[in-house]
Amino acid sequence: MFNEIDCNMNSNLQFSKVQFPNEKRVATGYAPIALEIRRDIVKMLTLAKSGHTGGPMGLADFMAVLYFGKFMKYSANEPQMPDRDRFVLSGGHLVPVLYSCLARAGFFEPDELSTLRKFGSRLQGHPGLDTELPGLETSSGSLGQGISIAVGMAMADKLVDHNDRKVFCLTGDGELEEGAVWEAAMAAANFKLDNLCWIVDNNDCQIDGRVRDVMSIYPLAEKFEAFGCNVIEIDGHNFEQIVNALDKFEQNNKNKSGKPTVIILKTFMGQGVSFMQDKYSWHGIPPTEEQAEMALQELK
Amino acid sequence: MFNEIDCNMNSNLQFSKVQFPNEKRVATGYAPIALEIRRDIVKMLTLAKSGHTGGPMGLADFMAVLYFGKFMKYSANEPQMPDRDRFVLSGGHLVPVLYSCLARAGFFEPDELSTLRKFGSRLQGHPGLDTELPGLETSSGSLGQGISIAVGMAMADKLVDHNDRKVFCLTGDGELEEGAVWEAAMAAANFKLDNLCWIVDNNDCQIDGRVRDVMSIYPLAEKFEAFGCNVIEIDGHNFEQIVNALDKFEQNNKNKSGKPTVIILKTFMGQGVSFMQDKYSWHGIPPTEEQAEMALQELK
Amino acid sequence: MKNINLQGKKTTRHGFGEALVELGEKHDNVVVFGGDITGSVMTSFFQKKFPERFFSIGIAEQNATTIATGMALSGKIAFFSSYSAFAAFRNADQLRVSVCYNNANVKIGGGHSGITVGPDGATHQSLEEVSFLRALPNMTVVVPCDYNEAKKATIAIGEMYGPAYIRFGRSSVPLFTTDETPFTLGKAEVFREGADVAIVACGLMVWPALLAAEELKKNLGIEARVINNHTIKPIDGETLTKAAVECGCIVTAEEHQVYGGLGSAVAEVVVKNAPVPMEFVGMKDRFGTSGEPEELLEKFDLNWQAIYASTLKVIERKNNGNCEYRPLTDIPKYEK
Amino acid sequence: MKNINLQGKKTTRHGFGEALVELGEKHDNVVVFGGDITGSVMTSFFQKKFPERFFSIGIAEQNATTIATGMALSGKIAFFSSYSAFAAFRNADQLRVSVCYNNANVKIGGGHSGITVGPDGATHQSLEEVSFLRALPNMTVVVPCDYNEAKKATIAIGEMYGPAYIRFGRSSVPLFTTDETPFTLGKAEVFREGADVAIVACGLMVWPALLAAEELKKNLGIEARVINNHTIKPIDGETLTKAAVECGCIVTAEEHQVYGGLGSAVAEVVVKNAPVPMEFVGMKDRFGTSGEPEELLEKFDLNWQAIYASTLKVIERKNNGNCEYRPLTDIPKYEK
Ligand SMILES: Cc1ncc(C[n+]2csc(CCOP(=O)(O)OP(=O)(O)O)c2C)c(N)n1
Ligand SMILES: Cc1ncc(C[n+]2csc(CCOP(=O)(O)OP(=O)(O)O)c2C)c(N)n1
Ligand SMILES: [Mg+2]
Ligand SMILES: [Mg+2]
Repeated sequence: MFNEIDCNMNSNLQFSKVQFPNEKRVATGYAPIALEIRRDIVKMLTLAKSGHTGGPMGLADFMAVLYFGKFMKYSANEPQMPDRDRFVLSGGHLVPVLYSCLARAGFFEPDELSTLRKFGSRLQGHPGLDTELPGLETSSGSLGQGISIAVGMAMADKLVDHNDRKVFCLTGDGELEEGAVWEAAMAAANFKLDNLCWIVDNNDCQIDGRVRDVMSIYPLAEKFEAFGCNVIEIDGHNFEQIVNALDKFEQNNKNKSGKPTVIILKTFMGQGVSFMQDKYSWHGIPPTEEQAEMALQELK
Repeated sequence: MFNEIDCNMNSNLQFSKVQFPNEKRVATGYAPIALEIRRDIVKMLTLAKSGHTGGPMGLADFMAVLYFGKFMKYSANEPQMPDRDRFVLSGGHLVPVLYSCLARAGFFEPDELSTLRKFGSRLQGHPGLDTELPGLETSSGSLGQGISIAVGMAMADKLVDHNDRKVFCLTGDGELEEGAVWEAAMAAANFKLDNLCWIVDNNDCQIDGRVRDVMSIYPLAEKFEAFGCNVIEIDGHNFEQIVNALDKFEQNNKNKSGKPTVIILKTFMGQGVSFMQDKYSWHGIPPTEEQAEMALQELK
Repeated sequence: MKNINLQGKKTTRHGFGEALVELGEKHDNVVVFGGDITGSVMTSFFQKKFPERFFSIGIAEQNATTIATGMALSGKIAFFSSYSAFAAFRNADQLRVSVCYNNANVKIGGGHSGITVGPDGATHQSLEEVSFLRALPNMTVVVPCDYNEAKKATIAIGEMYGPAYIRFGRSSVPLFTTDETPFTLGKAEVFREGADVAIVACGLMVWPALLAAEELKKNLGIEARVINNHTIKPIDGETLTKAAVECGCIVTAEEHQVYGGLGSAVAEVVVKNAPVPMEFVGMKDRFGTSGEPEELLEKFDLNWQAIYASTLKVIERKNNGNCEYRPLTDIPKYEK
Repeated sequence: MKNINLQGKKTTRHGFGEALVELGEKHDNVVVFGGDITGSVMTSFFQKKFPERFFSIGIAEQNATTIATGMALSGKIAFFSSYSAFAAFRNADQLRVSVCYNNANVKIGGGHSGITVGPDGATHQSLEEVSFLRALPNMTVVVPCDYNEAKKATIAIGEMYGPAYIRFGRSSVPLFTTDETPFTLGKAEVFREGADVAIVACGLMVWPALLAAEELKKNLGIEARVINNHTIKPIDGETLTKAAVECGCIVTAEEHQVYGGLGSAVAEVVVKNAPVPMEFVGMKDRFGTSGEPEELLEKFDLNWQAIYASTLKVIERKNNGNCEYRPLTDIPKYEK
């Protein structure tokens, strides 16, 4: 059990107990949820002393809408609910933001977030299905694989089981340098997977620098369009735009548009904390305790 | 030596001795050369009793211009000539058309074409550099790798050795389903490889059927454009269009356009023989002796 | 040899293709993915029968493997098949992370495997894949010996839970097992009793192993135990240890590199349990080349004669215990 | 132990990164390709010094490997480095066909290898790649034991012709060899003399092998020969055969699955030349998990204590010759 794991808890880094079960969704508005997620990320990473801070911070706003809006059907009480929608995290290193959402949605207690990356934890550095963490749909961590898993799930739903389930999948932008991603795009379009919503975290950062410098993926919308996808480009920190984009996906899906939806989220790495914002150096490091304190000051 | 290989030579399937060394290039016009190449392919495959007939037949016209026009610098007398241009065959199964060109260009005696796919032959079923066949630049056979090798060569020329060599690379169209190919495209554009000429054999055929049915790659020009390439679409059986396209590539290269050139060749699989034309069933089978006779009747 | 008689020749891929149809009939959650060579690997049989459960992914082995994973995570039994050179290399990372780490119910059919794919040449002659597949946790690896066994093995991996790889070939090979021949995943079968030497073989090398045993008996009165080791992972340590103890020496035979395949798996068991001299019949750390299957098997010493010679060598070592260093790849390289 | 003293700790990746710079200074045809983690694998040193010979390919291991091949076919010595989980899996097909079949002068640096990558977890803990790399014809595989050896090994593979793989790690490990310690590719080095048991180790398991040997001596008077087997392919059959004959039993130790890696390569040599009992210290056919390096090494029995226990087991087997079947993976699975 996780409470046997030595978590070296500093009182500042304790996790709030607040959860946002189904009935509370939306009602609270997204901002406080996104804030809670960002606070979780800072605390988790600080306690873990290793891992990826910047990407998850940039995704808090989108994930708040996805997990706590009306768009994704799931049940924290019945994680394997047969008609649930599914979320596949293709960029496995971004998983802290997912763990926070799962905890806040009631899949497990927020306290467990303190075990991130520790021996024996269900919160692996990159998600592992072998931990049987409730709410987790697949392992990932080798970039460019999760999106094909999502394509396979969407095909199962649409072409074999003929149900109404939806599949959401998140990839990074550096991740789009992997050729496998374009195989997935080609297949998604050819199989007319209008039940697939592919979100690209376009923070223009990867480990070695700006995506445009390391190996440019631009122009991006044009690529996805040429590969047969429906592209929506939005500000990934604007709740209204996020809601509208997910609404459009729902329309595409309901109308059987025959095209997968790609939402290009313009985000900033490290969004929410001034000294992290838009800094690719924050891709793969945790905050120190002092940095955490400063960050949590800003995140109020 | 190849003449110890049992080639089971049928008199109809003997190879002419004609070669087209440097000084004879162009002078003869391309049609007789393309015809000779097609005759070679039919004979080689018939003798080999296995292998790929359709793709190579469709490429005879283009390869006649590439190897026997003014576009590619090479010397059959000095295959390793340091300032030669290079041809990389990414779709290794298409190699019969290359073997014919090499023989007709004087890299080896046309008689050796009779050894295709036989034990001990330098003419492997898929090209193998270990045979030390003169004129061959790399092994290939696993689809989607040669184009990255070509990118590497073009980078060596342009970015390290700073010379004027050009690299030509041929991929199939089914081959474009491999994600690795799009990694190559992305890199070719980012490194501004205007010394790279990528030819796509767009016969819309692959093993299981039409490319548009097996896993559609269309729209194609749009994809390459979105990946930052200069695209030229032409009729792959029209010598004038081929010459013009290669001229355009030369211009792009000379003007340092900063973009790789992609020539999409619209071809027919099996072109030149009525009963093979545009039939994907000819992708991977050899003609019987009777079919060879019929084919050679047409190829006159 | 009880129940083991030559009944002609047939391809193992036929067994694979037919078994998929049987599986499809029995289990409505079987789905199959094609990689553009569906006729060659005979997934086309399934496609014809169950078009709504067959999906053409094109030439994209990575994607086919990971899409299959997504299907498996949706409750399907997902088969992907292509040439083993590509169905177990191009997708190696996908097999490791998505399939095996997820312990997903994905089955890979590796066709046109080994040197006997013939004239296509080295690029297509997959002789290495068993090495890494058996290193992957959760993976089951089966190399059936003939048409009938390929059929049984395909059904067996379809009906077990978890990742599995089955290897089969292009050319016709002797058919010598029957519906009655026992087959259990993970259980090596003694096809011929004997206690002078054990020949442990898999795939198309089982038949030449039996031939070599007959010749040894006829010419020299040597009784060779012949073990059909179809499942390379999990390896049947009990049967192999018993063979080592009772026979005192072992020859392995496989259509795969001598490094990392069946021979290597058997060596691991042997030194751990009952160290005895071994000889390895397999590809000697080199790439193949174009040629006819029979011709290549002969040139690369993958036939009964090579097994026969190796048994004599290993028996002599058992008797004399000589301990000089002889590399695995000591058979002279062939001349072109 | 002559010349072998602990001089603190340092990472092997440091040795790799620094050696690349040395190679770049000596040979103007050395080029290096980055896969977006150039700081981690320390190709950034080379990039800084020789920006015109460094190329960032992004997150595209297939492309980096094949571009390196094109460079190699243009006369360059082409290094590509990334995490070994991706630099030797995502590109497996490219390594087989483009690099090895071409016998191209391409070098792969596999960083952050093994369980000691730590908290990143199983996906990043590459424990399988040696299995297939050593099955590839023309490939050289080196697993250096410390910073100094990583440096020497990198220079050695840079200066030999042909495909090579070097494996190194993320965390600091004991530094105990010096400039004087002999290093030759393909030659296993005896780091400690002894004839009661041979411990054959590679990578970060060489140091615990030496510790185990000291403990054996101190507690029980057992003299263990410790062999640093840095080159796994080509394997040094002579040194290993000599060890088998003279010591009569062997323990292998590696930060890799027990199937297919160093242990397997040694077992192949042993049964072929001088069959003796062996025990395998390595990852027991399972995926890793998040945790601190030291913690994981302990939990998965990859430390001197595990080596010590295995030597006692193997010596007992040498003396008693018991031959019951014990699977390679008999150490109980850990409890979460
Ligand atoms: C196949 C593969 N190659 C390399 C890595 C190492 N890696 C982890 S995250 C990352 C950068 C990803 O960039 P991006 O997708 O933009 O994510 P961000 O940096 O924005 O979080 C890399 C190279 C990996 N996990 N998988
Ligand atoms: C990686 C890989 N996967 C599969 C194959 C098997 N294969 C050989 S040719 C071919 C079809 C190629 O189609 P295309 O590129 O259009 O060539 P064409 O049929 O037009 O000659 C396939 C699937 C291969 N050689 N390499
Ligand atoms: Mg990014
Ligand atoms: Mg085609």
